[in-house]
Amino acid sequence: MTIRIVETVFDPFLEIQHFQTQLALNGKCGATSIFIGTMRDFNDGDDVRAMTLEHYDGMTQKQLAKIIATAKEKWAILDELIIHRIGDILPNEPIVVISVWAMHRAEAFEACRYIMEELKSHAPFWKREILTSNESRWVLKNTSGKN
Amino acid sequence: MTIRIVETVFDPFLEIQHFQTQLALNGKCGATSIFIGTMRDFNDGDDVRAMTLEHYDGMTQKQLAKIIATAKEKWAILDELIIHRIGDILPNEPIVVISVWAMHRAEAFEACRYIMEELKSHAPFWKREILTSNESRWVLKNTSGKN
Amino acid sequence: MITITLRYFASLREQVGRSKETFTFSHTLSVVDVWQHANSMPLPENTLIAVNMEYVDKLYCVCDGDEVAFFPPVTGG
Amino acid sequence: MITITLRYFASLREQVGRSKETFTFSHTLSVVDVWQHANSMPLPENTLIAVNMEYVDKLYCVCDGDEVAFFPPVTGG
Repeated sequence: MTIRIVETVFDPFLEIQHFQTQLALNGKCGATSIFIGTMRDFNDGDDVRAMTLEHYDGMTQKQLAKIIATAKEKWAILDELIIHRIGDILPNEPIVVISVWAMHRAEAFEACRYIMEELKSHAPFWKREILTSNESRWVLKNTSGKN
Repeated sequence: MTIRIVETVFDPFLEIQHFQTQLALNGKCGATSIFIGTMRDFNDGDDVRAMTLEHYDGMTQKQLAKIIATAKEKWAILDELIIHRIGDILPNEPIVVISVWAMHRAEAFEACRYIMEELKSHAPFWKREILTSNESRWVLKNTSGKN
Repeated sequence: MITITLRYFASLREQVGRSKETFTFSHTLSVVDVWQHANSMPLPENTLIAVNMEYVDKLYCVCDGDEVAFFPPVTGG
Repeated sequence: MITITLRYFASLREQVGRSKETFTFSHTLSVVDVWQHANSMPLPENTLIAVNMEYVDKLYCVCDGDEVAFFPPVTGG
């Protein structure tokens, strides 16, 4: 399990690839499920120019570790990586990456989605958007992950 | 939409990264869901040394395009990539990659999983395993993707 | 006269000992009838059938020029 | 005597105009009572509360040395 909170732009593919080379999966991993959340240039009908992400350092890491521990109780998964940006973010930049390695696909898919939904509802991050009008505002709540 | 059937080992992360740079997502994509299926070195209680993947060239591409078209009817997704190996494969090598780009996470997660399950049940691929005992056998059926 | 191409894949290809063949019939017939004309062994129960690369059921009737494929359950991904 | 640290985040930090402060009380009290002692505005209804970085409900009683945090709904990911 690895949790990283980063302040600068990162390449999700290089990060996952690098993490994976350090795993001793040795033929045991049949399924990897990855989610990448990226900053959009619109929200709630307005054009967004940039975003600042605040977090509660310490509690973030504690809550994410707890979410992964619960996922490991629910599903047979081999390893997990979470990377989350904080600070100033521009459209198209990755905000969050979750990657779950498992023997079988159902476990990988379900654990990855579970971790993402729990992160959205429990990890202490807050987004402040800067609109193209230069007005800035706090995002009031996350949208539901259900269809 | 891109569907590729490849005969040699590939790097899933470089492939997705390369495909993504060609997409004109321009701030519209908030969510990417990726699945990577990797060859394991065991199956049905036996140690597996290698695998050969046969397919029905032409029907494979037709069925995968149909699966993606159905996914696009069901969910608002922006773009899709499927890469599938054929030929001789060794443990730890990727067999399949599915990547779905969407505005929102529910659509990305659900479409990616749907495409994977439909591929498993409808795309005409067949695996022949070579055990460490050098005995070889056809895989009789895919395991369920439900938990 | 209708002429069709038959194809066999994976374990079924090995069982019938052929991968591709052409048949000519004087009248249209269902894909299960096609199998019976082409093979002495009965059609294995879990066999999947495609005509022109689309799945069909075994009572589907072939037309001139069709490619009819028989194969075991798929195991990709 | 119990001494606790209060922390505020995001929009709530801006509303109260402070990010961190220390309070000393003569007896234990609930986190909602802590809020009322520290702030003239009522506790906003959707506020989340954590003690020592774990979520608690508003009737949770603080102990000496606790870090009590108040913040709006989270919006990460």
